[in-house]
Amino acid sequence: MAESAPILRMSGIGKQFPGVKALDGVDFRLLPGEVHALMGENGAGKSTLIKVLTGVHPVDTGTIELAGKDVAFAGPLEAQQAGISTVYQEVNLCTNLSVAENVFIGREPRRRGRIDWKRMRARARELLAGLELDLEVSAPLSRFSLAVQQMVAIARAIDIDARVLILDEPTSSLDAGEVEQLFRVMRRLKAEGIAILFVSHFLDQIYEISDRMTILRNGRRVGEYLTSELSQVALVGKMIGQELAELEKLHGEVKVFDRPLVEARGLGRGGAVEPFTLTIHEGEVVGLAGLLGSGRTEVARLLFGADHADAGEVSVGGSTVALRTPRAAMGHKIAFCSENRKRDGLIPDLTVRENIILALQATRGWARPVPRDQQDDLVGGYIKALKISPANPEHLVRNLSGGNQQKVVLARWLILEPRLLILDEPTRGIDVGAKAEIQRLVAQLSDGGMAVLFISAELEEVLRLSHKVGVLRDRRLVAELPNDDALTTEILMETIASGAGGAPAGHGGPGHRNGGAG
Amino acid sequence: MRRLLWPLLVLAVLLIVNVLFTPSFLSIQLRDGHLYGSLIDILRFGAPLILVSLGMTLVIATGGIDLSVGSVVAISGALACLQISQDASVFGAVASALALAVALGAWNGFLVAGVGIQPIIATLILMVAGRGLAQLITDGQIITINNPSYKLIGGGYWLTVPFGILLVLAVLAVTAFLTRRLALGMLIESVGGNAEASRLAGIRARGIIVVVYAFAALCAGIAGLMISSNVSSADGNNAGLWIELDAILAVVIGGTSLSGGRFSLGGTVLGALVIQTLTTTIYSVGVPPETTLLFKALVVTVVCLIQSPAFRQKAFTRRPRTTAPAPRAEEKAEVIV
Amino acid sequence: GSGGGSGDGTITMGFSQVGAESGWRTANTKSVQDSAKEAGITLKFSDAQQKQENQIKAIRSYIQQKVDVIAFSPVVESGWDTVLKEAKDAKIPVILTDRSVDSKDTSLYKTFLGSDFVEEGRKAGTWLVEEYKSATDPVNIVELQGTTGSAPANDRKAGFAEIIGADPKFKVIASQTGDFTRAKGKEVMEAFLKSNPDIDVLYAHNDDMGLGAIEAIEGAGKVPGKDIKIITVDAVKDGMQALADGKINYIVECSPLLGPQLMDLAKKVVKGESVEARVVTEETTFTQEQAKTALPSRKY
Amino acid sequence: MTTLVSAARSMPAKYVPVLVTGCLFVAMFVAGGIRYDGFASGQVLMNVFVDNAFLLVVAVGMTFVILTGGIDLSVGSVVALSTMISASLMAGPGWPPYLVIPLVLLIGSTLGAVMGYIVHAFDIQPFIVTLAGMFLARGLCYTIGTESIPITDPTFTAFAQTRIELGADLWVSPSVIIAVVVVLAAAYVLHYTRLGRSTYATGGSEQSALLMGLPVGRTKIAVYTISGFCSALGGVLLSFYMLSGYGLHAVGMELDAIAAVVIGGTLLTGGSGFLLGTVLGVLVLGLIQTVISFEGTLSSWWTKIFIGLLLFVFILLQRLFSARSRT
Ligand SMILES: Nc1ncnc2c1ncn2[C@@H]1O[C@H](COP(=O)(O)OP(=O)(O)OP(=O)(O)O)[C@@H](O)[C@H]1O
Ligand SMILES: Nc1ncnc2c1ncn2[C@@H]1O[C@H](COP(=O)(O)OP(=O)(O)OP(=O)(O)O)[C@@H](O)[C@H]1O
Ligand SMILES: [Mg+2]
Ligand SMILES: [Mg+2]
Repeated sequence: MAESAPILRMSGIGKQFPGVKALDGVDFRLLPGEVHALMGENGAGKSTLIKVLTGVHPVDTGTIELAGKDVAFAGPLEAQQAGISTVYQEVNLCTNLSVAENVFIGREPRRRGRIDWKRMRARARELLAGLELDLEVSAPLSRFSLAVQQMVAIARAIDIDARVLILDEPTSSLDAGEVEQLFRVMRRLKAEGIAILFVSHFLDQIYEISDRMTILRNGRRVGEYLTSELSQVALVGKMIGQELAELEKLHGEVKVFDRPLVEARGLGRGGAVEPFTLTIHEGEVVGLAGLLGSGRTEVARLLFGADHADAGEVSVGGSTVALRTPRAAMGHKIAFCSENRKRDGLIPDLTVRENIILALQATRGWARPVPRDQQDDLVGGYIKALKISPANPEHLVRNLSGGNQQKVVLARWLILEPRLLILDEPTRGIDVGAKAEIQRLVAQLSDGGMAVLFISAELEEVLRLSHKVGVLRDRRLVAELPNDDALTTEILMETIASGAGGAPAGHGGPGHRNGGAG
Repeated sequence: MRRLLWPLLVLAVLLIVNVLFTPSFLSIQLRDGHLYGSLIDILRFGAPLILVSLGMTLVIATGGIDLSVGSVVAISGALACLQISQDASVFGAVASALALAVALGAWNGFLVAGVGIQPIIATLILMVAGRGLAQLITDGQIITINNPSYKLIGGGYWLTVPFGILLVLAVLAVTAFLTRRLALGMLIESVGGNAEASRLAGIRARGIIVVVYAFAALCAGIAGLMISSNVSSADGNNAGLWIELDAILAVVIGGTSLSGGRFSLGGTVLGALVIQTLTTTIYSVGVPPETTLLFKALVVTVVCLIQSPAFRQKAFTRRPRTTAPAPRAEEKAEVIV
Repeated sequence: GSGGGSGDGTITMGFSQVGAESGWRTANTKSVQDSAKEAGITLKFSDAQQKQENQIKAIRSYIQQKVDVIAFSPVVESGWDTVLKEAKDAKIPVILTDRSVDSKDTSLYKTFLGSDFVEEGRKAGTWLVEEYKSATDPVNIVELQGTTGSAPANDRKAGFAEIIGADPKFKVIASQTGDFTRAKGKEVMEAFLKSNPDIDVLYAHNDDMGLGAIEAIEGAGKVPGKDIKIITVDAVKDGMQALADGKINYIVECSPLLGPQLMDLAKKVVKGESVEARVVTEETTFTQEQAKTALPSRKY
Repeated sequence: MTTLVSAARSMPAKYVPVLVTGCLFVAMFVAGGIRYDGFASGQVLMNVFVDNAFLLVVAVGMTFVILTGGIDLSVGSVVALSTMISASLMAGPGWPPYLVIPLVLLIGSTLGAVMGYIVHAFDIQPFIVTLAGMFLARGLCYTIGTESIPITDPTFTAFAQTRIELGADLWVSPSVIIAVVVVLAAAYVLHYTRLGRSTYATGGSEQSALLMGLPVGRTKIAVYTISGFCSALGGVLLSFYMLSGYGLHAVGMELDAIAAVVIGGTLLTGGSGFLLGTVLGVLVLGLIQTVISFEGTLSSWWTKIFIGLLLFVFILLQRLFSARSRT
């Protein structure tokens, strides 16, 4: 690839937050027509670099040049006007507005000064169809799952006529198909000469799409490399500053599960998920696979009492129980780590310590506080185990990097030592090192007798961890496959695509949308 | 506690202004075995406001607001005075007034947490109807009583210190214990910070909300007893009029956000003291009644500006800033597929 | 059946009260209600809660309900022309109580029955001038005003100032609003006592603020009525008691018992008889001795 | 090809609260008609408009502010200030109305813009900023004068006493027409302009709106300016209604306006609600007042208790019905 003049050049960028030096003399350049990956562990400073570039935070030191001119944006609006379109890490959309508006707000098509709603909806539908997404575009965005929201944010960003496109972990909850759609669009934009900055913790994705990468460690630049010239092992080594041990095989010996812990019989909720029957045994890890919006999250929420089931029943340890509230489920030692940490997980203004002990405290009630030294022990232990950084329990959670926030939410539930732990996309935005750590932890806990319901868009992860995989399609549990040596991601994909006896998915006509839903 | 620095500064400035006008302002004497002086007055008259603000702090921390505290002040004072005027025992009168206050607060909490009505409207109902209730109790008259032991609550002294101040200290201590020593505070902040996440973390938000509104009403009830005892009479219409506004202001000056989440009891006490000192300053400096409000506007503006980090930064540091030669990105005519 | 009472002989009156902000006002309301019952007049009562717009709405609704006569105590003097014209067009006579309106067109209402607040202020001033006739030292006065902007506060202040202004020895050294309440009266007086060491006279725009101030004065170790002379307005029972006890020195009466006079006027007006354009309530003043005799028969 | 998440076909779900409020309003009117003679007439309904035109205008401004998640406590005082400025300028120097009214509107908008600027630039809570604004405006009233000032300007009085006949023996005041125009204009702005949409977006999530590149600061300043303008216009309408300027006018009107907006189904946290709801909210408050005056025998305290009760029953039914129809 011919080196042309960089469209964007950042030099000597420094950014100090109270108590944390997030960026320290970072140089970065972006060439037109390339996909440039920004790599680094959780908290390395990737998002901060992006925010400093687009004027969300002012820079402390250093200069930014766009197309050869010095710039300093006062905010995303200015950056956008200068031709930088950004998808920030947490999905930052207005969920109270409709899908169409989220795509177009600020640039609505207008006719004689007034917003042309009809055209806006039509264009939104068209644009989303380009990503193979068929949504009711006038419905409020809050009705859709996080993955869909992520796609809408991407649709918005790529529709803005930009010279630079920044995507900060856009794929963290997308399944393989969606990722493929995104890559298709990225390749086309790249061909049009647009410079793309891409952040992801999925190394395979990086190697598939990126031309070049810049690696950050602890706020410093490690170096800039051509993707083709850096092996995965070398990359990881540069990111974490040491060699990563080979992922050992989890679940050594084959286990026999004969003690059912949680049994769902005909459990379902109209419009969300069709009645399903599922048994989870003690010590068993059950994976749930399915496409975006297939109903995995809904299954988890029903089992936790976060939503009311309107059909079926659940028994825990043999006796039928009513899971009317999360609190009731927690009474039966069921825990649920939700996929949307921003909406359903974090209390942003509380500290790391408080966020971690929150669920434990809730089970004890307000009158019996967890003694302070016990808190410090527990929290300190998990900060170390999950490598939460900065390793300060009194840090406000809102100031943590995305991946570290995810670890905090995880720690909250691990601390409870539940009998059934439901993990919905628990490794969202978590770096390779920590991901292995979490997987090991899950395996260890299940060996100790804890049951786990594991939901992930990453099929490899599901396969690595689970003893049994449930496959959902169109909000229906279509198959339950034992995870023996014969089960591969290919088989899984096939099941997802065709369903057990279902017709293969056609192209998204309106009829398809409601397929399966009651 | 750096957050409290700025309200403290404002308080100090107000006190200095007073000293300039009344040199003896800071002096505290022992007169008839009572502490006597302007500072004591500020604490004594500020006591009801501090109490109401403490309750309000917790309500606001859950993301709510309680407009009905003023009415509860009137109701509790009215009920207590009515019973005392009918020769009931002081203890019985106080107990029943506070019980009624708690019940009214629980009612508010029920409307908010149980029925799901927005707090401002839920408590507006009691704000309006409660005034009527208070006047119903007093039959629209001012009930005057003459009872030395009731007088103690708001107008009396104990060990040379005004009893009201001691009462405030006691309530403050209990509140601080419940919220900071026990886990109530964290759970409240969690509910106010992110209600859905709290629910999913297993917190019984409803119970907490009802408790918090009941507590706010209890504080208002005690404040009502204090106010009526201080003047030995119950005035259903005027007691506690607009105190909810002052209380909310005190909470906000104290650094608690109206959108819920983190709260600071110390800040609230400080905020209430700032407001009361301001009132006293207006009286003793001799601000004419027509300009009182202008003066208040000025002080409130200064307080909120000086508390704002953005303002301090803009006012005290000037950093040149280059802006982008921003070519306006045109809208795309075509939709890319 | 509410409206159109003139046919069957009973009179329906729509009465719009300002509010229930004080004991005085409540006594006023009660007097109107009781006398209406006695006089056999059907009373439609509404409380405006201190808001002129509510009064206008109420009057409009009385017109709608076709009452025989409308009476109301205006919250403010100005701004009644429109609605009064509507009443006139509907041929419903209007009686003002307690306060007048400043409309140029006097045909809009039949009569005005009420006290003269300026006169009350003057009466207070006159007593003070008489009391300190022989004094040569300056007389330091503090004033507790009513609610800022309210008519009684404005007028009682003006009338008082008019009389004492004639003699430079009278000095109002502090004047502040006490919102007509005891609690505020006490609070403000405490501050006055701290910042002004020698106060000779307190003039309070109503009894309640005076009663609050008395507590403050006692708390400061002074003797109300002796160390500091106190003048108030209203003459409610508690005030009269304090007057009789020697804690207040002089009270200017402002009688809320307008009911009987109002009903008489209403009957006349409905019959079409002519009435005086201005009817002043019978009011007096009380010294400490007079209070002792008047107290047992005091109704409110 | 991907499985798609469908939105259920319950599109009008967001309109349910407004619909329920409307139905309850009608029910209340019918109940009043059954209970009181002369209640079920068109003019009674028209009078609700006539008597609340100014509140309607003020509540429209408040709706904008609340939709962004803010609050404006200064509206009542700005209304009073507007009446005071109009009255004093026409009474004293004898300014003509066509100069006075634009000036008043300008002052109101400026006050609003300044408050909006402070809220935005210094990141201070709207409650405290607008509370200071409330003190300021009320204080300015008293500095102009503590007495009420009559308005005698012939144009003004003529306008105030004009009746617009609607036929069938119904009439409204010109203020009602102005209020309706304001409502329609505001509805247009909210629904069909970028300003309106960023108002909703800012209320939905200020941080997201900012990151989406919306002019959050400008929007916030704009809504407070609109609210200031509406309060000033409300003040002008109140001057028509009262024909006087007075520092104690419109005490507590901010609460009425907020209540109207919230009763109309707008969330105080911002981002959700409709102007039609606000209109209904104002009408409900007005109708409660009318019911009270028709009841006619309530003592002062029972009046308050009764208002509280009516409000309670209304809100409760509103909650119950909209909750039920949502599931
Ligand atoms: N607003 C803030 N205030 C204080 N510290 C912050 C703030 N934002 C980020 N940080 C800190 O800056 C560091 C870099 O964070 P950043 O979000 O850039 O990490 P990241 O590389 O994007 O990580 P991740 O992969 O987890 O998203 C972290 O230590 C974080 O705690
Ligand atoms: N009735 C409905 N109408 C529209 N959208 C709905 C409805 N019910 C659920 N949804 C949305 O679709 C999602 C259902 O998919 P769910 O999240 O359960 O699947 P998932 O397999 O976890 O998908 P994802 O990977 O997108 O999280 C819900 O989270 C919700 O946002
Ligand atoms: Mg990041
Ligand atoms: Mg999901």
